[in-house]
Amino acid sequence: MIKGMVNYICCPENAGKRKVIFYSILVLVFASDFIASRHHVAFAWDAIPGWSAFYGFVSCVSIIAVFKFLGKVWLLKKEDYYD
Amino acid sequence: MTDWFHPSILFIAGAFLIPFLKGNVRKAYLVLIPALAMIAVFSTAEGTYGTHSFLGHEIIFGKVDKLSLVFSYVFTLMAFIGMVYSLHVEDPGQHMAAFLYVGSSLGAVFAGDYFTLFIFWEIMAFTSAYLIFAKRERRSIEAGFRYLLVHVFGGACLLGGIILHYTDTGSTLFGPIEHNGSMGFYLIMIGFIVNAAVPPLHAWLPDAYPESTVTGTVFLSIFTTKVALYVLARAFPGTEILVWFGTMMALYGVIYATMENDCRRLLAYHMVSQLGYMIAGVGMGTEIGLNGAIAHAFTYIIYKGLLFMAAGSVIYVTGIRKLSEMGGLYKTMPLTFILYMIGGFSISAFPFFSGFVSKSMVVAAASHDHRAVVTLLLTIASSGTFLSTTLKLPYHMFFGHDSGIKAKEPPLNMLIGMGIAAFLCIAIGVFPGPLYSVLPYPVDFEPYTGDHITGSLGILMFTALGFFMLLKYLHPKNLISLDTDWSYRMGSRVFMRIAKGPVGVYEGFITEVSNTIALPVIYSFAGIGLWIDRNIVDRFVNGVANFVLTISASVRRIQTGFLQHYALGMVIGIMVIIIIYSLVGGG
Amino acid sequence: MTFDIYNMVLIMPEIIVLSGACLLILLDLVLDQNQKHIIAYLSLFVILIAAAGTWMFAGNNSGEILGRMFTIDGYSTFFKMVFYLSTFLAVLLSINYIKVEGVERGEYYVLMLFALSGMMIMASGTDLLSIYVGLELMALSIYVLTGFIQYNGRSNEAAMKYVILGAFSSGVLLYGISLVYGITGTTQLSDLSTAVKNQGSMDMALVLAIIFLVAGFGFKVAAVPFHMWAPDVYEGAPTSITAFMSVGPKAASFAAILRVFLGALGPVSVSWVNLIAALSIVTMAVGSIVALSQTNIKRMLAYSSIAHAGYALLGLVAGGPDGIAAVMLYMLIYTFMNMGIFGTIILMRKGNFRGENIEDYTGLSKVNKGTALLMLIFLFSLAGIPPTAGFVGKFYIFMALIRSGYVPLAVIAVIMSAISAYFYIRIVMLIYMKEPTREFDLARSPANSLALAIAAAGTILIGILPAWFLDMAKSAIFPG
Amino acid sequence: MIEAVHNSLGIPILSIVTFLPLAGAAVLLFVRNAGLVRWIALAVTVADFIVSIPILLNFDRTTYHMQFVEHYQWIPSWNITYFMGVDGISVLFVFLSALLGWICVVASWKAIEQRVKEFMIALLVMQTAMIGVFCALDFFLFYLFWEAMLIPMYLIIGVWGGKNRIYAAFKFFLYTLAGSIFMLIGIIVLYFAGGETFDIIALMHQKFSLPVQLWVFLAFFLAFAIKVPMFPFHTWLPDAHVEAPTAGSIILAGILLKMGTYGLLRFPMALFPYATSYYAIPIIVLSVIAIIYGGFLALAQTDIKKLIAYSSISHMGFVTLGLFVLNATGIEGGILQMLNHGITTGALFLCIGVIYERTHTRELAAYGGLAKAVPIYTTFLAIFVLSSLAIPGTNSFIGELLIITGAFGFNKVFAGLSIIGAMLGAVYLLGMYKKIALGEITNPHIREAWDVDGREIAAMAVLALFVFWIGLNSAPFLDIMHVSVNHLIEQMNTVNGYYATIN
Repeated sequence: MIKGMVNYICCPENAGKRKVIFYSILVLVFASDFIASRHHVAFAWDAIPGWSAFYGFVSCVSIIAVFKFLGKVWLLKKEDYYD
Repeated sequence: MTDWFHPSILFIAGAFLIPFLKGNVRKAYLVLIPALAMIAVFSTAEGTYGTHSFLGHEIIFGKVDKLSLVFSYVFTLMAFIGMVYSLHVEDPGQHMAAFLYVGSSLGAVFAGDYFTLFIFWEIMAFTSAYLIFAKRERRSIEAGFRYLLVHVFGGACLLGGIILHYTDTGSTLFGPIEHNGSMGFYLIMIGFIVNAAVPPLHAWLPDAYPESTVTGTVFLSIFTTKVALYVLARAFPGTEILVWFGTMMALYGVIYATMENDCRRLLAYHMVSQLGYMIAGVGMGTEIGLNGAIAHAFTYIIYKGLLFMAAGSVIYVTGIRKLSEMGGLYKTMPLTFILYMIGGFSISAFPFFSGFVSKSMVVAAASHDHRAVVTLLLTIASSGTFLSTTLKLPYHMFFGHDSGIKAKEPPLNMLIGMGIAAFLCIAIGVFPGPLYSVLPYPVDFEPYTGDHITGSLGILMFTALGFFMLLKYLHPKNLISLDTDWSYRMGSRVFMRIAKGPVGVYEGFITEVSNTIALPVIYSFAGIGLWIDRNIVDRFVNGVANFVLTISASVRRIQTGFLQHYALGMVIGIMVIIIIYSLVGGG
Repeated sequence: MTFDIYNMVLIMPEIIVLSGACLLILLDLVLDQNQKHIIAYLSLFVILIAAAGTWMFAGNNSGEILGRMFTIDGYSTFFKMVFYLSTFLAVLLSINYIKVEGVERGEYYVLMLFALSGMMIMASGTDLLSIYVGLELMALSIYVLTGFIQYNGRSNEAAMKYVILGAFSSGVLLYGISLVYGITGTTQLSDLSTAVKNQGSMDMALVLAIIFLVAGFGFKVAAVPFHMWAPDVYEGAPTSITAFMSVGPKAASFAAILRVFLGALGPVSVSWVNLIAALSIVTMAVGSIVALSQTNIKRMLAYSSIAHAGYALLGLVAGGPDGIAAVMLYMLIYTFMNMGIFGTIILMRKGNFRGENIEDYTGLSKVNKGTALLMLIFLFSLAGIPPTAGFVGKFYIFMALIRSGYVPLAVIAVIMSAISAYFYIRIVMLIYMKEPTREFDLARSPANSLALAIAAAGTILIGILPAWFLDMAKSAIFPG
Repeated sequence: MIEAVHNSLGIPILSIVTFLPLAGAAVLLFVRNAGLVRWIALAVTVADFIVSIPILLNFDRTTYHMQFVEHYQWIPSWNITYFMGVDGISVLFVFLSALLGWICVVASWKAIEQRVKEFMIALLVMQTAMIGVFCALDFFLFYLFWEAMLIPMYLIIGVWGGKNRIYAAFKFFLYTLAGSIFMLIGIIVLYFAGGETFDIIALMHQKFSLPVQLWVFLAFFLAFAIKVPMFPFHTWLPDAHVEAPTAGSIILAGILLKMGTYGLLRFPMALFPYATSYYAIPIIVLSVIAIIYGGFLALAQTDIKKLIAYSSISHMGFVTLGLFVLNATGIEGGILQMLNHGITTGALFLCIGVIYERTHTRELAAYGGLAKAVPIYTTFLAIFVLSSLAIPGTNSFIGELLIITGAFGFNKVFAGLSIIGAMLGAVYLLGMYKKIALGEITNPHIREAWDVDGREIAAMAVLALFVFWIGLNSAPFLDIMHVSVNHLIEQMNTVNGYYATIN
């Protein structure tokens, strides 16, 4: 039964549905951040609605950028490097 | 030891029974012992037990307080799960090593003085090394050997530190060390953070753990580093530098993790990253910080175990460890997939998963003391965690391009082991109360507030957005990443090359000295020493001997065999004597 | 001077030996060639009788008799025992050996007895002249014995050298004696000591006399620089005689030296002790060092005996009761171990194989465990490694030295003994650690085995339980 | 003049344990069959071991006085007596010698094919001399045993050794002799300085004048330092070790080296406390040099035996370091470490000998993958290697810990340096183990090597037992020496106080 479920969710045909669901979740989260009660604010940006969404996106992109860069210029090597 | 029973005894003594048991009896035994241990620790009251006097010092086997109890709970728990997961393994050696490893970790956790701690500390190092050797492949033996050397080094530092500390303070009791900038302070800290895998001393971890056996890795991922965290929390709470170590680790780990191709190496780097949170929490030293660190350790052990188990079972089934060669497994291994994802959501702190209730505590701790930078960096790290563990790895493992590998679900015991862990992940995530209640300090922290949830969801979901947008850049390549283990790996390599011959020593030394450490230097020293032995000490002694012999040969020639010479000799002798006497006046 | 029959009884041992010798000459005329060994056994018998006699009078001190030229005291008794022992062993070793050498003639043993009597007179003499007579009697017979293998060039050459140099040294000695007489008007030792006491120490003539005495006696004990005859003579002489002269005459000369220097010249010891010290150092040094490069074992042992003479001289330097007793004990021990080692060398001499090269012993232990073990014992004893007698001897010498405060001398001595250890254990190495290169065919004979047994027993026994011998020596010292 | 010394057993047990092997050797003289010789030798040594156990059991830990004393006249006119007795320090080594005795026989069971009889005789004579050295309380007696050891050891190395054996034998003999002759002079000087007695106990209560102290100390030190061997007198050791047969190496490492340190402790330190503190610093410097130097050299070795030999130099450096920091912790650590090194290194040489019988090579390069071929053997090897690098739970850990602690009490710098030595130990020992035991089998000999047989297992198991026993519960062993060590220290302090007053 789990198997069936997983397959249902993951099979390529439902790619479209998945997209829809995904984006709607994004919107939902973004929106809810406006109404969520800030019961305490440690830093200025905590007050900005949607800050987390923005910051999350930025950090994701920046991480990818950083590791791509480092990997290219320095860190990534063929796997027989040590022997 | 009247009113408590040291769980280590169960494991350490129990280990030696294993080789004599076979089949199902052994299986039953393997899960029975951890179960008993769990009962033992859960029924233990706080206090100090098992005090002995040894070499005039007091040694304490059982320093039981909230801090040590939390760790003992989760250790025994995971020992149980791990044992279930590895029931199918037929190699008694591994089980013994695992038992000894668990036992010594518990011993270290309950140790009330430095000597006891050190002893268990070293046993851990060697038993865990065995789990790596147990793979019995050249790679794993090399890696295990590097692992061992690093830990022996750490142990030596620790011992030196302990002795210095003892000579400074006259006490071997294990407790917070006041930072008086003494040598002992730093040596002990180095000894600890080697095991806590703090960069640049962390490389042994991603180097060695992936080389262990599927089941071995699970155990390895649990104990060594967490014991290190425990001792840090005990000895160095509120040490500012740890905050920055921790934060750096958190980022360092994720960046490498995102780069990785070997799935277990990827998870190993995540250990570094997650440990970063905890160490940062310990470094802050505030009640919430320590609580957070420990809570995170608790949840972390479980979900990291789960992740390793899941990834391990994939490797176990397919025999493949590289993401670049996997893909499309969700069809054949849906259960494993689900279980992995539970672990993944936990580690990336989705609400209602265990990671959420602990990680947010650490971040909150940071914001409580208004550490803006730390907070931001840790947030980036958590986004990276989600990116690599929960998105990248499963995507390429279970989806991505279908590699068409014929796979099936792993054996039942593995699934059960993972199931228990997964259940706990969710349970703790939904009902954090019990966890909070066992923490050392009272908790006035409520994870499930609106802004927490929306905040973390925002981070996570938009990370996901970024991931899917940049997906085409994230195809795993069949590459490995350099890390600080490079230095000693190359070092040993250079050492091997130099060992070829004296000539090799020289030019190898000249060419490679820049990028090598200790060994070649030592080796050339040794050569010098040998030279001194042979050419100075020996040559001196032999020289004296030869000198005497040459004298002998030359004096011998006086014996001409001619009578008159002899007579002459006698006469001269008498003459000389007379002359001398007449000079010194007979006195 | 009154003639007293009791004195005749006292000197009975000497008389027995001499008359025994004379009788044996006559007996030799009636015996035919294949019965010569009878003379050997008879001479052994004579020695035993004399020993019994000496033993009878042991302990009672005659004082100076026969015109104060002669005395029977514990000291002489002890040394006579050493002489009996060495002669006895030498005869045992000779019986088979001279047969092998093909010189089995009666007078051989007779001459040994004469030499013995000469030594006895030296030990008992209390007058420079009586000592000199004894010394010449001993020396002359040994000259003959050295050249006893008349067809052998080396033997004759050795005898020649020995005779001429010996004559020369006797001349020196005699000259010294006459100087002494000229200065003090006496040659009687106790008078002499009183005389030199009044003389005061530093009179150049007296010093000159002492130097000549030292040279004369030094020759007999082969002290450097009067040692040069020793290697050639030791090598040339029949091995049994080499063995004999390396212990008996040496002991006799030391007996005389101690009496003369510590007894008579004791009061003026300042004038000679440094000289003896210097001599002993060079003697030890030359002996130990030159021995290193020898290839012929008899030559090597010659140098080794030179070195041992050096150690014994140290006892003379130390002086005092301990010094005397140390030398006495040393001579006894040296007799055992040196006789032993020569006994094993004689075993090698068979047919026309000489077996005098050190290399000839290579791998002996593979073939003859027993003989190898004996050599091991004797060599380590000569090197002075406990638990053998050689160690006890050296130990006592060092004790005496340090008691009289000559620590630096003792240090030099131990260094030399360490050097000398090398060439002894080198032979052990050849015997035990190399593969044999040739067949071993040892000239075993009951007599020889008996001699070796006695020597080994003595070497081990004194090494482990020296107390009895030590007390003998201590109780036997003359009032010096 | 002898303080109240007692013998809790009626029988002269020390003489028995000392001379039983000698009697055995005498018996062997008349045995022809090699196999029989082996069994007799084994029986004798085991019997000796068994006899030595009651000594340990009946030892009274509450007193520093000599025990099981035997005291007879020997050479009255030199005031020399046959004086045997053990205190908390020497009793351990009597036991150790008796233990290693039969292990040596086992080790040479197959290794010695030719001249078995002579070998066993030499071995037994050796054991008598060694035990005698530890029991002797009269200097003459002591020196007798001390020097008598040279003869059998010279033969053991020179006759049954490797291809360069003769050079090694000479080197061993002459080095050791050169040292001990000066000690002989020192002994005699003491005899006169201390009122004409060789009685060690009596001499310990003498107060010697400064020049005597300083000079005689040097004489003794030279003798013992060569035996230990301390840098720079150590070069005879590698040669001797490499060339000697297994049993020889075990004796050398297990007991002979201990005699050096035992001598240092029993004579110079107890007799000349002033000179001891006077020379302490230079000696400690030498020790630290030895620790690090030996470690470095061990790293450079490609021959397993040489490697262990150099490691012994390093470990003995620890011992001398512990002794000369002159505090109870250090000295007790030093003594315990002597015992440990005897057991562990003896065991390591046993292991090497065992595998050498199979593979006929000692080159590290020729090894690899033993763990696959001979698992039991490899397990034992692992145990002893770990013990040798002082892993907690093994005997050496306690010893080195005490030593380093004592050293820190004395001077941080030296202590720190010695820790470096300990780390070096980890590198070369683990490296050796890795090369030998792990990896792939390269050498055909190893593939067809048979695992350890019963006798060898027995020997190794006993040693392993002690490794863990001392490692996990060293209290009994420390208790034995405790009182004696304290007595030694207060003796030193009182005497030093005395000199402080007169200076």
